Amino acid sequence: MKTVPPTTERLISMLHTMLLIRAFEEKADELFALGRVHGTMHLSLGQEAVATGVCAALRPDDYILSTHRGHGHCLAKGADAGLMMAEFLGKETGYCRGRGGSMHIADVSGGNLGANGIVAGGLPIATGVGLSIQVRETGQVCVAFFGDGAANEGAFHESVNLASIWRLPVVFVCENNQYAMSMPVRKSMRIERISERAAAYGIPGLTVDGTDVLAVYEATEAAVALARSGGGPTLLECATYRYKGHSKSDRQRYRTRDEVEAWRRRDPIAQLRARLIAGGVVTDGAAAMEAETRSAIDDALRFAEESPEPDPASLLDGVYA
Amino acid sequence: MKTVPPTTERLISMLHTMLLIRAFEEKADELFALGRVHGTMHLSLGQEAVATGVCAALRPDDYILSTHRGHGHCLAKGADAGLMMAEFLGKETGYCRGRGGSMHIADVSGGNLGANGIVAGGLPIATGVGLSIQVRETGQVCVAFFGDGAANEGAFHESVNLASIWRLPVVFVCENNQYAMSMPVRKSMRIERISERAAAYGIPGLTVDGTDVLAVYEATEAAVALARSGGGPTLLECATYRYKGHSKSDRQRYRTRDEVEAWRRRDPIAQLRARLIAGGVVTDGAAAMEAETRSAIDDALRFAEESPEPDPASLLDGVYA
Amino acid sequence: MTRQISYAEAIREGLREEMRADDRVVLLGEDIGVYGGAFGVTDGLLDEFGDRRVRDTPISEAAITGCAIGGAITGLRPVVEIQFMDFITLCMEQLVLQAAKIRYMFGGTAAVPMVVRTPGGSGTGAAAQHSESLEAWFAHVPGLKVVVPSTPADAKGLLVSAIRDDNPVIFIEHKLLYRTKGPVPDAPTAIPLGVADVKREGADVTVVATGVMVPRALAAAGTLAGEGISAEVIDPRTLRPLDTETLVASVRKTGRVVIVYEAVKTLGIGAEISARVAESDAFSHLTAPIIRLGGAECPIPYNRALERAAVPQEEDILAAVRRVMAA
Amino acid sequence: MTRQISYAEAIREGLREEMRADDRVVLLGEDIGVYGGAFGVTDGLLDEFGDRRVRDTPISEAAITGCAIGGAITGLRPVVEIQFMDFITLCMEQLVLQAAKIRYMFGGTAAVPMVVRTPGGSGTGAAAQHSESLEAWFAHVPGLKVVVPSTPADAKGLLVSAIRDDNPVIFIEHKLLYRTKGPVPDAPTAIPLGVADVKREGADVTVVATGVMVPRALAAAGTLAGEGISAEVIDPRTLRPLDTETLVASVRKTGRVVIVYEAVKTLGIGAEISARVAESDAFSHLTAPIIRLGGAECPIPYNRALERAAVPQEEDILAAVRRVMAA
Ligand SMILES: Cc1ncc(C[n+]2csc(CCOP(=O)(O)OP(=O)(O)O)c2C)c(N)n1
Ligand SMILES: Cc1ncc(C[n+]2csc(CCOP(=O)(O)OP(=O)(O)O)c2C)c(N)n1
Ligand SMILES: [Mg+2]
Ligand SMILES: [Mg+2]
Repeated sequence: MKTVPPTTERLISMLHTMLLIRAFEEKADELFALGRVHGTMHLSLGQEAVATGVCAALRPDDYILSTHRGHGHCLAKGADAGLMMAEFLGKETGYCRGRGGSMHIADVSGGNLGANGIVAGGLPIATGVGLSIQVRETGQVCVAFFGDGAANEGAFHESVNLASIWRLPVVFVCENNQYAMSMPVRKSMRIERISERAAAYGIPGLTVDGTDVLAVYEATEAAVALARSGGGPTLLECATYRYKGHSKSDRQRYRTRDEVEAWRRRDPIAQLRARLIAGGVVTDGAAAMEAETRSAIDDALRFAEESPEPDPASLLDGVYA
Repeated sequence: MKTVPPTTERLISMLHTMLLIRAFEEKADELFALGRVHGTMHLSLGQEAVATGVCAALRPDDYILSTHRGHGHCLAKGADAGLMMAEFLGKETGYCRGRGGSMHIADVSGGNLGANGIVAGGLPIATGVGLSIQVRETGQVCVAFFGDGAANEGAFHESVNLASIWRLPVVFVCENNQYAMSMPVRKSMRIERISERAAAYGIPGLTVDGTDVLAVYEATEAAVALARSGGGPTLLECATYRYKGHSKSDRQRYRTRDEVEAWRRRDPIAQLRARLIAGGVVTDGAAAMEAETRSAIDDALRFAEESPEPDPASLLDGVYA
Repeated sequence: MTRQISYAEAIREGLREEMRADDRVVLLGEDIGVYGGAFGVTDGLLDEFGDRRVRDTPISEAAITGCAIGGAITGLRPVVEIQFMDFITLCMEQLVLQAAKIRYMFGGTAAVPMVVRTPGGSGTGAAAQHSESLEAWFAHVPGLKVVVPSTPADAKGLLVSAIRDDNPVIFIEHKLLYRTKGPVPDAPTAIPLGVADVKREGADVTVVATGVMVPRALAAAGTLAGEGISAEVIDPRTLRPLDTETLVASVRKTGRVVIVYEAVKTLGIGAEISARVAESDAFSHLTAPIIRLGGAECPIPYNRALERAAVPQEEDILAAVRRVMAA
Repeated sequence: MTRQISYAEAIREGLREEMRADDRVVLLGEDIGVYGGAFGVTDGLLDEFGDRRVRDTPISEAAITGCAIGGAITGLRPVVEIQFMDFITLCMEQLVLQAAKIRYMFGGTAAVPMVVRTPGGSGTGAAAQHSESLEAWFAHVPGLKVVVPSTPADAKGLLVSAIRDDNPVIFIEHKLLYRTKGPVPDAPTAIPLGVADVKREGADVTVVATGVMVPRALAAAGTLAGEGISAEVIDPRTLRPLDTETLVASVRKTGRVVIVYEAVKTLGIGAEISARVAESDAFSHLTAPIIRLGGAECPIPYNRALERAAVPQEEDILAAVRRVMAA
């Protein structure tokens, strides 16, 4: 597949996106620790390069289907951090009027057709988005994010096969962060790489270093070009890692500190930052950019905090169109 | 995989089994045409070599999970034709007391855990039979039959993966008869052979000529040996063809007479018969054997016809244990 | 002007007219193309609309359902055929956790205009895995609409409304009704969802029936008339939303009610109708207990006589009505 | 002798005792091993019984369910954990078309002794796809048994009976009850399935409540006693089979009934209970309409206040009882 190296502007904006995701999730983590969040949440800290590299290769009018670990996808697709934070805190001003929360944030007008509380639940839906693009002939593309654990759901199999036989413009992006909750990927399937499953559907499959945002971007760029040109779906596996527990109740008995440390040494943000510093593209070590993203998240939180709660009288709003 | 050539006795018994299946289903077809059968049925005429070759490689205490097209599997596993015919006609003396009918014939004590009205519905169950064998350490094996269309169900994916990671003693036998009702296999998946899907689970997969009962027998023999020795599952694809329509309502618009004729020229029974005649094993062209199987089916029908209908007062029998 | 056409033809007409009028309408399903559908409902639509809009799918019910959802939230109006209602058990996650909830979870920012057509019911000797009547499951789910037509005219008129509706609609057809004929208007006529239909007026007892039980209830009402019992037969037609007011008004008038449905009696739609009557002001007008006639508490057996015994028949309706009249 | 232990501990004890007593009992589920289960229920069982009997599975709910079925018909007694009840929507085909029907379809020649444990309900901020209350679906299915325990003692005693039962049992736990404590006998005590429990005796009104609504109903009953209203609180505990006689007997005595459940009101278990009362001889003893308090007709929202408003709370029960007393 042909690949186009990203421009310097793109590299800078990708660093910015990754910093913004990290700032958002560190704040979310902090709010949770303070007991200010109802329910649970799933953080993608450590996986920023996947959401960022993939979405950087998309057009604004392209679609994504996200997962329960979707904050990064949402921000990378261009969502407003304030509306996200408001949803995270269940406010009326949030993307879903506080009805969805962390696990269901959707920015439909921005092309994010929603996080999903159901593992692999977005994959069948992605085939329909692809069908719609194909029938309406709009030249858009749909990216379906899912995890390594999702690759063992029947929905994965049925969806990739359907997209393959109809050559739907869908890119299946597997974020292999090595675990499905406590289940190590090596115990949940007897293959080396999840991308090997592409052969079962007669579509291209490849695995890239999901901590290297450029590798993710270039692989996505090629897969998107193929999909847009009518070449059908690609299964793109991004090898990555989640720094935090699966969710808040996780004692992480299933992995070692050393393993976590080893992956942290390959931090996606540090990698791109180093590269840009080496290339003389950023001078202050992107300190200004990092400060800017943190204050953007502070503003987002302020907006969310000052926003009203939904009116209980509106409980039944939006059940039906 | 090592293979053991079948003995002459086994070859003769396989011919007998195939003739018995054909006689049973031709009689079933005839009864249906006469309007003597309630509901629908699915005939495996043309596919006799798969059921026969596979079951010939099994021990009496091994298990099979059958499909909606299961008459052949049932007879090949050693079921009584009379009890089958009685079930086919909904009689109290049938294998399922007339509650199941053609689509649900089960001979549990004989190791046939049932035909299944749900495409791929038996595959998840097969993993549990494998688990039970593994936990109880009985050295049995479970064969799960399914069709080409079933290979696109999520249940196929989840089940083969589960059997693979736990190395369950299950042999997945795909009867690729080229169509799922009206859907040609080449349109329902973008791969040459369904057995290619084995690689997605890290298990052996192979495709054999499903009209050659010896090829089926030897491949199954090897897969069963692997499963019994703790080597886990195999995906065995048998290329075959159904001579009749999918079910009774089928106008067969999706295929040509020529195609049907071409496959009929490779008739599995004719192939084995020719081989045995050439080898001087059978002299009269197996005419006596054929006559014997036909009269066995006549006896089975007589038994069924003379059997009583279930008593409507027994409607609720067997809902709960 | 009306003509006599079959229930299956009426559904096909509804599909054809909506597809001609709106190219966002696409069909998805197993064997709906060349084969024309397991019950022939979509026969000829592939020829007229082509394989871009009439899609034969692999046997992947969950993906087909999700495919309709994805199409619906991005500009299509998909109509899915699930070959037998039993197989909808494979679509529950996509239908109930996704289709039914997306609009609400997303704060009203998306709509899911799709229809799932599927044939339910017993009586064809298809046995336990091809004879389900699961409409009550869907009527329990906010976000879904559930339609159960009993005549060709209702089938066409309600299908047209279902396709034009911006919400996911489960449209439940009946195998035994496909060949039944009835008058259907020539001109396209949409019948609104959520409105019950009084199929026969009466004064002494209200018989609420759905699906294939409607013709059985009407036949029974005819017989009862001969006995001087005037039965009012009402078909809710839509189970969610359920037109409670029409049902309650009838009970207020008659003081007696018999609810007839094919699904398993326990927690079938009759349970909800009974409960709504019992909590309504019609309660004080009741002169007899509320009687439900539902399917037996067992899977559908294969044997013809057992199969018949498993669901209400005309004679059961007659007996039940005579019982409430005697109370 | 009894001790105070939590609902989660009681379930774990039941599992442990049955696994020690019968090596055919095996556990299957996602993250039930090292992780100890999403709610910690199976914590420690992997250490005691090893990974041959305590199986962490991939995320493949349909296969896990079928795996239990296959094990059950060939000599095991599997207990499956479905991490959240919502995900059981992925198991419907295996549970309803296979597990529930196999014995009947096979003419009684097979048995399917298995249990599916799963936590239902809202109140934890888990939103629409992790807060379902779908017990009514299963209570509609012949061949299944459905258990909904509300106390630690019931949870343990009913689980033990469910594991020993030769039929597929859906065992519905509640997230909000896991940490609640209550007295549980030291000695293994099985509580028979299909028997309702009068949690509090009363004379004026019958309050039928299930799951997490039982403690809310008992709290309300306490408050009502102060107002001179004597409420009898009954927990059916098993929804299929449903102990109709105990419920009807109470209504015969009180003449008033309020049914409280968390699931969506329409076609929730309250519909069936109401209908059974209305068709019983207790009908003639009713002095007020039958009142149901169920969940709102919407998916469970994330926001805390909305989530609370979506299901019955103690104050709603108080209001409903006062209403029927006034009728
Ligand atoms: C159908 C379904 N099964 C189980 C769960 C519970 N659950 C939520 S996330 C998760 C792990 C998913 O693993 P993976 O797909 O690798 O995504 P990750 O969490 O690693 O990002 C599980 C088991 C669920 N939400 N949906
Ligand atoms: C889940 C499910 N979907 C659809 C059907 C209807 N149906 C019965 S058999 C069949 C075709 C199955 O094709 P295949 O698996 O190749 O088996 P074959 O009929 O060719 O033997 C279909 C669509 C069904 N019984 N179950
Ligand atoms: Mg993962
Ligand atoms: Mg086939």
